[in-house]
Amino acid sequence: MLQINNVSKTFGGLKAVNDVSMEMRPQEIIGLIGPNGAGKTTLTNLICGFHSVDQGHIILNDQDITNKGADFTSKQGLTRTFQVEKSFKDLTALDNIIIGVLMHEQNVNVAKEKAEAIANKFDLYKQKTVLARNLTIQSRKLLEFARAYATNPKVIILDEVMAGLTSKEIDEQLELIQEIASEGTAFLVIEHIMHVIMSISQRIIVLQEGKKIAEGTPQDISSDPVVIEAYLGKGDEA
Amino acid sequence: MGTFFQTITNGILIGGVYAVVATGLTLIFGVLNVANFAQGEFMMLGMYVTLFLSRGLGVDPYLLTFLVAVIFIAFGYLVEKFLIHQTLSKPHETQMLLTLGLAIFFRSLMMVICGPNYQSLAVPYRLKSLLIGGVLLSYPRLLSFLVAVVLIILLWLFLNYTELGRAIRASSQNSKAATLMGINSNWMYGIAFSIGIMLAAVGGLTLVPFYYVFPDVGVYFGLIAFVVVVLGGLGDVLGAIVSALLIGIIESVTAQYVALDLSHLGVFLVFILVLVFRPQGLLRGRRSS
Amino acid sequence: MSLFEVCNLSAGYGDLTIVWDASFSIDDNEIVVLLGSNGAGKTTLIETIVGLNKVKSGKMIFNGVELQGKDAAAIAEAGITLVPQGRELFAGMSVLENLYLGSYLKGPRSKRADSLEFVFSLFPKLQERSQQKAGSLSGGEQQMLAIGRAIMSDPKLLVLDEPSLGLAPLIVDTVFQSILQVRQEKKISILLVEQNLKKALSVADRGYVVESGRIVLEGNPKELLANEHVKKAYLGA
Amino acid sequence: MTFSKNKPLIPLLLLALAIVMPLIFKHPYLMRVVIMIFYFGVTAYGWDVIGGYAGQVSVGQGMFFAVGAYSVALGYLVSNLTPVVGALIGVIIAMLLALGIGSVVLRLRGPYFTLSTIAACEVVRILLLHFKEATGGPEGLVIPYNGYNLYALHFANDLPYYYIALGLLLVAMYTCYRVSRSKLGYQLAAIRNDEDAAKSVGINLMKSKVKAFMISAAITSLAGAFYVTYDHYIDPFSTCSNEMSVKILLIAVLGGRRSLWGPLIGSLLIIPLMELTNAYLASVRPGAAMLIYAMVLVAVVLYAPDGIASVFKSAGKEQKGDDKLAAN
Amino acid sequence: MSRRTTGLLLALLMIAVLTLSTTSIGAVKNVDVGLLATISGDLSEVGNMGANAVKLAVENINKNGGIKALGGAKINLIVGDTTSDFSQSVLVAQRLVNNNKLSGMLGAGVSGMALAVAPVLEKAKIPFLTAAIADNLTTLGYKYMFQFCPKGSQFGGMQADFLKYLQQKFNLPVDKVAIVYENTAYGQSTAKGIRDLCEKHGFNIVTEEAYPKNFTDAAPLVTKVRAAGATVIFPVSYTTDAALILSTMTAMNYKPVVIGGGAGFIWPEFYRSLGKYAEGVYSVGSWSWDTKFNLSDPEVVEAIKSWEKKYKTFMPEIAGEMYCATYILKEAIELAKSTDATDIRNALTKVKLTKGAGAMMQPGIVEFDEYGWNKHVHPTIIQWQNGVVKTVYPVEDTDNEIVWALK
Repeated sequence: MLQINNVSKTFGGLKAVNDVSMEMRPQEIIGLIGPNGAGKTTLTNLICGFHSVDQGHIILNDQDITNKGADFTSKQGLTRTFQVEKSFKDLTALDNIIIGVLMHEQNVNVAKEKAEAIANKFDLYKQKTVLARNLTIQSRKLLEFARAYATNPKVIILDEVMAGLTSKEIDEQLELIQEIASEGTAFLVIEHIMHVIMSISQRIIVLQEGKKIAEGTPQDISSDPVVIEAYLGKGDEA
Repeated sequence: MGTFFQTITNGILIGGVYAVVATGLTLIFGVLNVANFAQGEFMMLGMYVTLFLSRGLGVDPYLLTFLVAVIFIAFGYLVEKFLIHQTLSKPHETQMLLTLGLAIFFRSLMMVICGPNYQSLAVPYRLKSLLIGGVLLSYPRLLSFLVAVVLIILLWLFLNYTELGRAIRASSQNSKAATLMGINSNWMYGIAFSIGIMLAAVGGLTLVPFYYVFPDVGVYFGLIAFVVVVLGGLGDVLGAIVSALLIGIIESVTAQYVALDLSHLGVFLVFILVLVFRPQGLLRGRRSS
Repeated sequence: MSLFEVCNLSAGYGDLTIVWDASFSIDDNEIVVLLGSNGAGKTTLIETIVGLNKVKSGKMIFNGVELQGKDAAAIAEAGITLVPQGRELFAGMSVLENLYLGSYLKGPRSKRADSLEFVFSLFPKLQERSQQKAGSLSGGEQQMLAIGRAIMSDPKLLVLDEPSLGLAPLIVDTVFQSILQVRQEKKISILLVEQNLKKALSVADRGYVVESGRIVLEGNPKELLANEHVKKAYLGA
Repeated sequence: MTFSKNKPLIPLLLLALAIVMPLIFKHPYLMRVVIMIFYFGVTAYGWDVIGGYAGQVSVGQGMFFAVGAYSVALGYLVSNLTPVVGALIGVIIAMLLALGIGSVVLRLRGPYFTLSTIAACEVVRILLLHFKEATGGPEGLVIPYNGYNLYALHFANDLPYYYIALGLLLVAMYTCYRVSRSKLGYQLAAIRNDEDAAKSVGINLMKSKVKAFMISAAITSLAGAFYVTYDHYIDPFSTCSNEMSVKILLIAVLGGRRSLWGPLIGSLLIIPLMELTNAYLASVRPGAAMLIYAMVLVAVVLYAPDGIASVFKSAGKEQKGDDKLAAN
Repeated sequence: MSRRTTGLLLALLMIAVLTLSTTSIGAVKNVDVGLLATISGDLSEVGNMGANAVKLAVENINKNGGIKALGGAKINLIVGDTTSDFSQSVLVAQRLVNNNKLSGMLGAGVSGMALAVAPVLEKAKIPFLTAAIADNLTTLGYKYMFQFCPKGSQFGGMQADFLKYLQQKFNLPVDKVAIVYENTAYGQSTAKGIRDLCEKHGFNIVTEEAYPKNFTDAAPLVTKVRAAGATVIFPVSYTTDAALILSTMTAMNYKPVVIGGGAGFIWPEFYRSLGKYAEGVYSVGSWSWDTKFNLSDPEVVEAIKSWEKKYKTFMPEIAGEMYCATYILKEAIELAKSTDATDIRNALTKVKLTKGAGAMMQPGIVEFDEYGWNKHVHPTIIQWQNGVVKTVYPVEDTDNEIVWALK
C-alpha cells in the first residue's frame, strides 16, 4: 500500500536520510527505531511531504506522492503526529478533532457528531471543551492521534505518542492502536520505549546515521549484533 | 552619460542616510526580534534635537554628532526598559502595535511642542557644491554621506572588535548560546535598542543641513528603512548597508528614467519581489546556520 | 563535600514537570555520566542545572553556593559551562570570535591567551581554521569548537550534552580523548550526558541512569554495564 | 466567538434599539458619528477575517477600501451606474486584487507578510495617483450632490444612510460569524495555531488563506463603497493610505480579535475617542488630539493586549487551569 | 483594567459624545461663524496660517464694533480641525453644523477638504466660503459654495502670461519650459493651467514631471530637468519641496528662470530656509499684500500691520485670503441684516465689495457669479525682494519694479 523506494535527503552536506526503502501493507504495524539523530524524524517528514525528497519515490496506493506537499499527502490518506506535539492550542479538544474530520466532510454539524464519537473512542470526551493548551502533554499527544485518526487515513505515523504515559495508559493505547489497525489502517510507530515497540510491531526497521541497518521481527532485531552496537555503542574497554 | 553618473551618485548619496537608519532597525530586529515601526519617528526626534541644539549652541550640526548620539543612547535605553521590554515575551503583533503607537505618539508630541511648521537650519554651506568629472556633489549631501560612512565604519569596528560588540552580535545570532557564555540578555536588549535608536537619530542629524524638520518627516524614512532591512536580510548589518545604497540607486534611476512619481513604486515592487522570491534577503543567505 | 550537589531537584516547562526529585553529586576532578534513553529527561535536567530552565523545587549547591533560581548568565559566572546539544555555535562568526565569546566574562577574559593556547593545542584544527566562519566547519570540527568555546570560559564544571551526536566513529574517539585530556590538564569536573553507553562509560568515573525523569540507578561503569536493568532500558530485551 | 444560545435576547434588543433610536433622536451629527462607527466597524470585521481568524496581520486594508470607493465613484461618473452595482463591481475587483496579491504575499509569515501588505497598499496608491486620466489622480473624484436621487443613493438627510450602514454592519458581522463557524473557519483556526499540523490534516494553506483574504477584501471594499456614496468624495491620500490601514487595524485589535463584538466595540471606542479629542483639543493645540489617541493605544497594548472585548469575556467554561503554558 | 472599569469608560465616552452633540454654545447676541481648517496632519502648515488669519480678522471686526446691522453683534468663531484626513473632515463639518446655529462657514485652502465637506454644508444650507482653488468647486451645482479666490487653472495662465511679458520686456531667449509639480490636487490643477497656456503662447514644454509630496531627494528631479535643457521652470510645491528643489538647483549650479506655482514659493518659511538664494525668484499667488488698491485702503493696511505685529512676517497668501473671506462674510451679514444662513447665502450672491478688507482680492472687487465664483478675481505674480514678496505683475495691480536678477 505504501512504498518507499530509495529515498535520500541531504541537509547542508549531511546525509540525513540515505537510500532508505520500505513497504507497508494494510493493517500492518511497523516500528521505526534508531538512536538520536538517526534520521527517524527526517524520514517521517519526507514520507509525509514536509521536506522535499532529493532522490527516490514515495508511492501510496499506486499513486506517486513524492514531493506533492504535506497537505496533498494527508488528503491521500497518509497522516501523522508530531514528535514535538502540534495540537491547535487555542482550540478545544473537540475542535481539534473536528478539524481532522473536516478533511473529508463538508458539513460542520455532521463533522461535530463524528468528532464526538472519536473523542469517545480516544477517551477524550470529558475534556472535549478544554482548550488544548490546558491539557497535559500526554493528553495533547493523544489528541493529536485522535485528530490524525479523524481524517480517516490509510496510514498513520505515530511519533513518540506514548512518552510519559503510565504502563496502564500505555496498555490502553496499544489496545487502541491494535483496534484501529484491525479496521484497516496501517501504523508506522516511532517509539523509544523498547518493550512497547517490541510488543506491538509486526516488523521493526532500524535506522542509524540515515541508513536502514536492519529490518525484521522484534525477535530478530533484539538479537541483532549490529543493532545492539548501534544502541550501546562500541566501547574501548568493555 | 553624464546624466547617468549623476543619477547613480544621487542614489548613493541619499542611500548613505537610509543605511544608517536601517542599520539601527536591523540591529534591533536582530537582537530583540522586534520590528520597530517607530524607527522613522526616532529619526524625526533626532532631527528636532539636532535643530534645537544647533540653534541654541550655534554649533554646526555635524559637530553635534557625538552629543546627539549620547542623548539618544540614553533615551533608547529608557524606552526599551520601560516600554519595549514589557512586551518582549508577547506575540510579535503586540510589539508591532506598541511601536506603531509610539510612532503616532512621538509624531503628535512634536506637533504639540513645535507645531506643524516645517523648520530648517541655515548652514553656510547649504547651497554649495562640488563638480567632479561632470558630476555635481552638493556639499551638505556629501557631508551627510561622509558622516554616515564614518558612523557605519565605527559601528562595524565596534561590533567586530570590542567585547560588547561581539556580545551583541552573538546575542543576535544565537541568544541561547549567548546566555550560556554569561552574556546577560536583558542588558543586550537595552544596549542593542539604544544603539539602534541612536543610529536613527544620527541618521536624522545628517539630514538636518539640507532637509526639513517636521513631525511627519520620519514616516517615509521609516518605511524605506524596512524595505532596506528586508532586502538586506533581517538582522544583517552588512546586508542593510549594501541594500540601502541599492535602494537609493533604484529610487534615483526610476525617478530619472521612468517617472518621478513612480520612484517609490520601483522600490516597493522590488521589495515585494524580494520578499517572495528571496525572503532571506537579496544578498546570499549569510545567516543560515 | 562535593563540588556540586543536586538535592531533590524538580524541573520542567510551564505546568509540566519533567524531572522529578533528582539528587546526585559530582566531586572535584570527576567525570560523571548521565545515562538514559531518548526523552528520559536528561537534557531538561542539565538545562536546569545551567539555568536555562526554572527550578521548581530542590537545591543545587556549587562550591558551597546555592544556585537554584539564578539565571544562566549568573550560573556561567559561577563556573558551570554547558556544551549544548546541537552545539549552538555563533554560525556567522569566525572560529576565533566564537572562542573569544567563550571568555566574555571578566574572570576568564584575563586568562584568554592561556586558554586559547590550550584549546589550540587540544584541537589544532581550530587554529588552522581560526578565521573561518563557524557555520562552514564540518560536524566534528563544530563539536570541537563548541567544547573549545566552553573551555575558554575556564569552568570548574564542564557539562556536555551528547557530544557524540551525529559524529562519525573516528571523530567520536577524538572528542572523548579530548574530554579526558581536559580533565587531566585543567583539573576540572565533567558532567557528561550520553546515549552512546559503552563509549560514555569508558571515560566516566561514575554514572547515573535516568528514566522517565527520575534517577533510578547509580554506580561505577562496570556495575552499570553489567546491570540487567540498564540493558533492558536500552533495548527492551 | 458565540452568539450565546441561551440569551439571544440581548443582541436582539440591541438591534431593535439600533433600528428605533434614529427615529426618536433626530440628531444629524450624532447620527453621522454612529454611521462612521458602523462603517469603520465593517472594515474592522473585514480585517478580522484575515488578521484575526487567519492570524495574518494585514496593514494594507486601505487598498480594498479604496477599490470599493473608486469602483462606485467611477461606475457612477463614467457609466452612470447606481452605487449598488458599483459596489458589487468593487467587491469583485477587491476580491481579484486580494487573489492576485494574496497568492504572492500570503506565503510570507509574521512581520514579512505585514510589511508586504504595507508595500502593496503603497503600490496601489502610487498607481491611483499616477493614472490621473482614469482615477482623477490626487484631485480625487467628486460625486456631486444635487438633491435627492434614489438611483444614485443621494438623500437629503442621513436616515437612509444610517440604515444602509447598519445593514452593512450586520452583513459584515454575519459573514464573520459564518466564516468562523464554517469549514473555512476551522481551517483558518488550524493554520493560525500551527501551519505544519494544519497540513497534516490536509489543509491547503495557501488556498485557505487566500480565500480569507478575498472575503476580507470584499467586506472592506463594501465599507469603501458606502463611504464614497455617503461622503461624495474620494481621494487616494485619505483612503488608500497607511493611516487608513493602521486605523482599521487598531479598531479591530483594540476591540478584540476573533470575537463577535470585538470589532464593533473597537469602532465604538476609537471613533468617538477621535471625535472627542478632535472637538476639545484641536483648537487648543494641533496634535493634542492625536496625542491622547496615541496614549490610549499604548496603554491598551500594554495593559489589555487582547483587546477590550477580552476584558468582557467571562472567565468562561473552557478556561480551565492556568494560562502560564500559553505564555511560553 | 477590570471589566467594570472598561465598561464604565465606554459608557462615559458615549455619554460625553451625547453631551457634546447636544450642547450648543453661544449667546443670542452673537453671530456664530464656523471655520474648517487642516490644523493637524501633513497639511497643517496651510491650515494654521489660515486659522490664525481668521482669528485675527474676527478680533478686528469685534474690536471695531462688530456687525453694525445687528446692533454691534459680535462674531463668535467656532474652529474645527478637519485634520488632513478628509473622511474625518466631513465629520468635523457635521459637528460644527449641528452643534451650533452657524450663519456661515469659512474654509481654508485645501481643495480635497473643501470637496469633501461641501455636501454636508449643502444639505445643511450653510454658505461656505472657501479659499480652495480646485476648478470644479463651483461647477458641481452646489448652491451654498462660494469660491472667492482664483481657480487653479488661472495660475498657470498667469505664469505663462508673465513669462511672455518677461520675454518681451527683457528680450529673453526663453523657449524651453519645464513644468514640475507635486502629485496632489493643488499641483495637478495648477500644472494643467500652465500647460494649456504655454501651448497657447507657443512655448516649448521640454519636460513635465509630477513628483511625490515630501520626497527625500530633489536631485533626480533637477538632474532630469537640467538634462532636458529647460531654461524656464515652473515648479508647483508646498514649502518643503519648494525649498528643496530650489536649494538643489542652486547646489547643482543650475539657474533657470523660476516662476513658482504659489503656496510653498510665497510663504515666509521659503525665505527663512533659503535666505538670499530666494532673492529674485518669481511665483504666482492667489493673493499678495502689496497691491496698489490694498496699500491705499486703510482697513487693509490695518490688517497687514496687525498681522506683521503678531507674527513678525509679511502677511502671506493664505492668511490674506482668509482674512478677506471673514470680511466678505461680515459684509454679507450686514447686507442680510440677519443671522439666518439662507438669508446670508442670498446676500452673498448680491454683494459687490469695492473697498475695505472684504475687497482685498485682486483687482480690488469682490462679486460672485451665478455659480458662486468671485468673477473678477485673478492671481498675481510676486518676486522675492529683500526677504519679502513684492507684487510685480499684472502691471495694473502694482507700481513695483522687477529686480532683474538672472544670475
